[in-house]
Amino acid sequence: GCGNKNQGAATENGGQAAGGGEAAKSDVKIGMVTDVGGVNDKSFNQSAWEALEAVQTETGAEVKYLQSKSDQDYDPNLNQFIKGGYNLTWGIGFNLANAIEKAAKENPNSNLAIIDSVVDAPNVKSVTFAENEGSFLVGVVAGKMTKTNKVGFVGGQDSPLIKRFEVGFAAGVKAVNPNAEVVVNYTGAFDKPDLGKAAAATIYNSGADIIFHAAGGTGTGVFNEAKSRVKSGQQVWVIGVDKDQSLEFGDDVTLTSMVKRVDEAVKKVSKEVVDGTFTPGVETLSLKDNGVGLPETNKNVPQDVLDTVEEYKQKIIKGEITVPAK
Amino acid sequence: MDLITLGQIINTTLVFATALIFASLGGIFSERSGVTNLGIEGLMIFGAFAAAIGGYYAEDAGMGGTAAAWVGVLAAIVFGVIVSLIHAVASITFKADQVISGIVINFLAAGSTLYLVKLLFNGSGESELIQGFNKLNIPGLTDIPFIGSVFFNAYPTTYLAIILVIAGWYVLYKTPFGLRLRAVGEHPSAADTVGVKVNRLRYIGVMISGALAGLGGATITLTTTGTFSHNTISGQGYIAIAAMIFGKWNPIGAFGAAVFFGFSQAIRNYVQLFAWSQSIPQEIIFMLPYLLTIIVLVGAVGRSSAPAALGQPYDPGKR
Amino acid sequence: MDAATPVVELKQITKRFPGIVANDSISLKLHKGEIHALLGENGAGKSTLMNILFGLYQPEEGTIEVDGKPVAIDSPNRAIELGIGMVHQHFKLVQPFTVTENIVLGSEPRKGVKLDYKKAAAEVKRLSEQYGLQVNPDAKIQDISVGMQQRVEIIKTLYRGADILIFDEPTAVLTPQEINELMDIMKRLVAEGKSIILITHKLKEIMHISDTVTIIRRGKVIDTVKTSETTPNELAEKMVGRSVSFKVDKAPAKPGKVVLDVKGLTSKNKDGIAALNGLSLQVKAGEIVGIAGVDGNGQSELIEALTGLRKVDSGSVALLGKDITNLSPRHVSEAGVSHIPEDRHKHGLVLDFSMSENMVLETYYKAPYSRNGFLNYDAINEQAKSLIERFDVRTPSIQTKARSLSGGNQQKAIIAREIDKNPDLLIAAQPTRGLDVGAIEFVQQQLIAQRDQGKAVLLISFELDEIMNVSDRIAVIYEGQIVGEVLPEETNDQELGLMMAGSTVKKGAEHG
Amino acid sequence: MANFLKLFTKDSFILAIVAIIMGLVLGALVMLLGGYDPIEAYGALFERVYGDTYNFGEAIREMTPLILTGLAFSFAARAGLFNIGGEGQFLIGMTAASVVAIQLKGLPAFIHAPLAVIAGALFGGLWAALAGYLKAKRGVNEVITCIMLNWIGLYAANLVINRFMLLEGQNRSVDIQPTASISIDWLSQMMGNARVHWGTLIAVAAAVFFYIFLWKTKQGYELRSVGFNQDASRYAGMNVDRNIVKAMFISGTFAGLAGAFEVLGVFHYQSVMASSPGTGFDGIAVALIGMNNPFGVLLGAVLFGTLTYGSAGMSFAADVPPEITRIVIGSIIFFIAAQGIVRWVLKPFYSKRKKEKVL
Ligand SMILES: Nc1ncnc2c1ncn2[C@@H]1O[C@H](COP(=O)(O)OP(=O)(O)OP(=O)(O)O)[C@@H](O)[C@H]1O
Ligand SMILES: Nc1ncnc2c1ncn2[C@@H]1O[C@H](COP(=O)(O)OP(=O)(O)OP(=O)(O)O)[C@@H](O)[C@H]1O
Ligand SMILES: [Mg+2]
Ligand SMILES: [Mg+2]
Repeated sequence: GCGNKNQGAATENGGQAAGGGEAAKSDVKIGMVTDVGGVNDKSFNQSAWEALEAVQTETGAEVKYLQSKSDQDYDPNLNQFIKGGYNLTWGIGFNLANAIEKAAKENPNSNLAIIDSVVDAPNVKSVTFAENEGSFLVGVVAGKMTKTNKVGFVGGQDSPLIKRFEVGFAAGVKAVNPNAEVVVNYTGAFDKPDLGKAAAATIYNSGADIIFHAAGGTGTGVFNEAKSRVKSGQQVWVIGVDKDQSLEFGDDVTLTSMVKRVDEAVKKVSKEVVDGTFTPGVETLSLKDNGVGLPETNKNVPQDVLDTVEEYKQKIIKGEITVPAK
Repeated sequence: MDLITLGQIINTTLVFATALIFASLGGIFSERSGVTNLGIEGLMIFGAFAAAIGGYYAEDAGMGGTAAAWVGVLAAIVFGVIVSLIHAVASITFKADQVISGIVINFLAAGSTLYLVKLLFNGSGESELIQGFNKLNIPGLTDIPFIGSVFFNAYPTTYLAIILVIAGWYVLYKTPFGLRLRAVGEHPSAADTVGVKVNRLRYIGVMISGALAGLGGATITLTTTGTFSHNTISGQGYIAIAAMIFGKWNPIGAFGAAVFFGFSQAIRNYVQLFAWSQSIPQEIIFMLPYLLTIIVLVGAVGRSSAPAALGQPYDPGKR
Repeated sequence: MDAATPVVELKQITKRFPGIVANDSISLKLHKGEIHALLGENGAGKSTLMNILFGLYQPEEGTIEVDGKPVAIDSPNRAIELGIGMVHQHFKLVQPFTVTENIVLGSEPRKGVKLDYKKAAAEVKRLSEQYGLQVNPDAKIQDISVGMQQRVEIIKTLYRGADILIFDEPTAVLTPQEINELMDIMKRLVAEGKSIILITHKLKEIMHISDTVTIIRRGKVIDTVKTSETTPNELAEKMVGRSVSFKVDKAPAKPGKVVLDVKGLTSKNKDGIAALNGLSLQVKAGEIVGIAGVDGNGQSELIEALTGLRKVDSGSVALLGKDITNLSPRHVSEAGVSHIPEDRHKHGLVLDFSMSENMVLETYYKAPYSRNGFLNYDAINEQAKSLIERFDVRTPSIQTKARSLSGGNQQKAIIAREIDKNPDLLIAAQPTRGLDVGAIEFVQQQLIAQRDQGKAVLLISFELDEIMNVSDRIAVIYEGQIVGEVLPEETNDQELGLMMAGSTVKKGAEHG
Repeated sequence: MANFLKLFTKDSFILAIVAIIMGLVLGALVMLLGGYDPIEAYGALFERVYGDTYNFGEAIREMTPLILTGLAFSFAARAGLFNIGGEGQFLIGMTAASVVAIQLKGLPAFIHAPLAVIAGALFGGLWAALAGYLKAKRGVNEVITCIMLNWIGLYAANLVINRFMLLEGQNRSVDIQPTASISIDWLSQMMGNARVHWGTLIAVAAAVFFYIFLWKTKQGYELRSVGFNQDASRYAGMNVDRNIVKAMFISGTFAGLAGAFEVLGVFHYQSVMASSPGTGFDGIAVALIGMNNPFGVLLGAVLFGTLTYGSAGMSFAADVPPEITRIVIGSIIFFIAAQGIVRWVLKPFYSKRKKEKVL
């Protein structure tokens, strides 16, 4: 269908809450600066933006985003919101940490928030996730369900954040299947599906049947490789990341996903601003807070495996198991 | 490295190389006619875009996955040809600097495809996922040990690419059209004085390059990403140009070079399967394909032989 | 059509280029079986007129009739249809293609969609035998001699069924042997009923082969005469507008000390074949030594080795007793060697530089043109002005790009630059190629003047006349060696020709 | 200067202006087709760039590397070389500057900062010279080597950061020593914390250097000569190979500076990058707009910088996708390159005015 330009950057006539409904009017303005991924990255930028749109529908707050074309854009983009009198400005992704820190110092009276990184400033809310814990759980699924005793991990850029996914996943696999082998492949990029595809092909070729990816858009290539193999009769799976990726890539290849509730976090903090209860500081969302974990429905995972997952989940929450993070 | 792994690497290689094969073959047709084409990247972007859109609307209209993918291929070819005409008009008719007008294509591609995607998909910077192609087994052939799994379990585009390389070589070197095209790229006024229409052939060369580069872009959408976004094509066009030069403007050579690039990419992934690779910095492994290329180039003897009139607009009156 | 109707008649052709009337109401008749020579100074408009006849340019005024019927020749294709073929001054051959491919290009025999190469090669062979034009159909153009390339050009026109052949300065790049062969070929062509228009600057050739001569000066026809009723002197006078002396005036040489001393020079080509094969040669102060030889016997390699452009494998080059073997071109130049290169466009000038920049191409880095690393444009312009004046280089201004000058003037500029360096040794390679008699006279006088000032001059030329007239001593080069030395007054074309073909070896007295 | 003015003939200047107008008009048409208001959009674009000091400062920050990568491309082009490797040279220059700025400690600012700048220039130059060397000595086409070196440069930069200078738990290097900063703090404060730095001045100086070097020095004469005709240059005694390497080196120096300034003046640290930032490629566009003339490059960078920096304002205030500016830039380059088209458009005007003069 052909376009309605207003969907891209939400509405600018703040009063009219999109989506109709009996939303309360609010004159709060919330801005969001994406990293280079943009709001259609099928990953955290998208989750965050969808959350903000939901906030708009529910509260009538005006929301808007600016996509960064490069690292240099973070500063002016944040400033566009700050100087425009926005009540809260989100920086989505750890890449924005330094820009948020700089902006926070220069504008002590503005509220800022960041996902996936900790910025130490009195006017910044930092939201991070215990990705290692969630990844542990999908590792349990993989360890239980692999038929070849070999599973794979495809990472984007090799960074401490992505390492948390890898390490947690490997720990989960080993916990339930000590004999299973985990092969790891970093593609070096979050936006190169072709590299993801080649990495997946190599891993599947080496005998693995399940791949967990934490590679953003690069993961699209992983799904595509799996799909083409499934079509030609091979039984392989992909474990998605950030969102329930079965919704996008279908149930024939998506085993489950390591969901990171960026949307919940964004919603929660944004609403705090609308309600006037915003408190700066660091918040780490873990299994306990339902900040990470499996999606609600998992068609492809048998109940007994889900039960094991639940078992481990409780152990982690109780602190009986500490999931490594690096 | 055992035989099976080698076979698998070759298989992966071919998947990787397919788009490069198309695009570098396209480059050859343009440059053999004497028109530099740095717009390959942009033409690939347009092709990838058209394939995503074409495939999407075909699926929307109820076509099955593969049929819709072929619609995407067709759309990419048509789009590639249309866009290549911008380059042709500027550089052939208006005698603009060919390098510049190629780069213009890249700029227009980067801007307008994303702009259109946003218009068509409600502001989203990425098109909707489509089915694309699946790997094809050729009954009988696929069962041949080793060879079968290496060469006869591939995407239709890969088969098409190999066919086109052979066809391209045949056309260039065995047909009157090829002779004329190459003559126009080497010595346009010689061609002109024997009644060969220089500019018309150059138009054809550029349009073929548009079609093939578009096809290369479509390959990536239809076999790798399933969608189009700003980074669906990111540098493959330039690699294809490198492959063309590396292959000395010859279809077979460019095919070899494209496969080489694909191979070094495959190696880069393959290496990571081994535990010892953990002790090598990742970045070194990432560099591998590019380093290998330079090393091979330096080792390769002989200067590369570009068409003699490459880059020069044809002006019959010039002394 | 009666016999008196010309096969081609040009009527009142006028063609203008920005700032110049290249053809000013030119009329010309070509009869069947005739060789019609076109004569004129550089830039007189000969090529322009022929390009019009061949459909490359459109005239502003005038008409063309072929076999008595007016025709509009709007493209080479049309010209070819009308049976007109042209052998251009600069060959229109695709270097990496084979002889056959070049010949059939544009009208290829086919088998289905395929080019029928076998049939094409057979046709080439047939034509080459019919007209006695020896070529190897499968050789690549880049691998064959210039003379051979020209035969390919001729076969190209014959293949297209041309009855009217235009030759634009066909002999400028040929060796004497090749010229003789070409003359025979032309005679044969005329005997077969073809008609020929021949452009050449060489009056000897015109006298030898043409039936009629049309003389053009500054775009206008001066006269059309029967060859049998004129003399070279008359022709030259009509062409230049003054009398030209053909005997090069020069006093006997007074050779002094040895300036250039080459001993046992050996240098291999890429493919390992010795291009120079133990070549030895001396040139003394105050003499002009001419190198005679068939193209491809090491002339170019010798020049390159002398000027530092090529590394030699063994042997030595000494200048005034100082060893300059394998020095860089810059150092050779600084040691006192000047070089007028064979190819003025490719090697002699930077065509996109202004004339003034070109005049200091080898001296820009020296004072006063350059001080502390900075160019001194005042000094450069000064120098350019003075050279242009002294050597009568016709250019609109010193800021004009070299590209826009005529060949003759480009050559004069190079000669000016090289002579002004005041070298001990002046190497002149084909210095008069493509120039008109007036310009040739000028260039040759300059060489002699250098000699008279006590410089050593090494002249490499395929023009036997030039070698005979200008040199004080002639060295014959054959297969990378000097195979003999003779004095011009003691030899003749026949003897030289034999030596150049390598059949007789006659050593000069002063040589070992 | 007379010479330089001649480089900018009145005719080519008019053509460039008309090309720019035509590009903007074409962009407006595309906006209309998409249902946007071009007047509002362009208004927002220029408002963003020239509306307040902060954004103006940031726009200048955006233009600075473009000037330098534009000069890099142009310089090589003047010597007949196609330096498509600005991207890699930019990154290597950046990395070298980072190493010096981070690892050397205890130096006074007036030594440390210049040292870091020089390191950036030097390594950018060497990276490019590598391509030049391979061309001169081995005949390897510089286009391929440059493309490959872009990728290698990216990973080499990441390698250095990851191995030696990583900020624990982050995807970037530790901060540079304050002594290596080239930010202009007082001006930055005056401009609402816009990241202005001395590199801008150096970039302008580089354009002047470019002009003087190429047209006023003997080495520049050699480079131009080699650029036009290698054979004749060799015959005239110039060392062609050395000039190729030299031209690439100087060209890379410009790109290296651009990278160095990003670290020393803008970010004060270096990120680990997943893909190269594109400044080198944008520089090619800038060079083309500027017709490979150093002062044209300055103007080209201003135009390019204005359009790209302003595009965010356009999408913010008028909801126009920022990609439109790429279309505009592409069209401007197109019209500048295909002057025939512009002339053709202008023909009615020209022939009316100049009818007698032309004929
Ligand atoms: N394409 C062109 N554009 C502008 N001027 C031209 C062009 N071609 C030729 N001229 C000019 O027209 C005049 C005639 O040139 P032409 O080539 O016909 O001379 P020519 O008699 O063949 O000389 P030569 O003996 O040197 O070959 C010269 O002044 C030349 O500079
Ligand atoms: N071995 C050589 N072979 C060829 N050319 C050479 C050689 N050495 C120097 N040249 C050339 O000679 C010229 C003068 O070189 P020289 O080093 O003496 O002066 P220069 O101009 O000051 O050089 P630079 O600026 O590099 O110091 C330069 O154009 C150089 O390219
Ligand atoms: Mg002529
Ligand atoms: Mg020096």
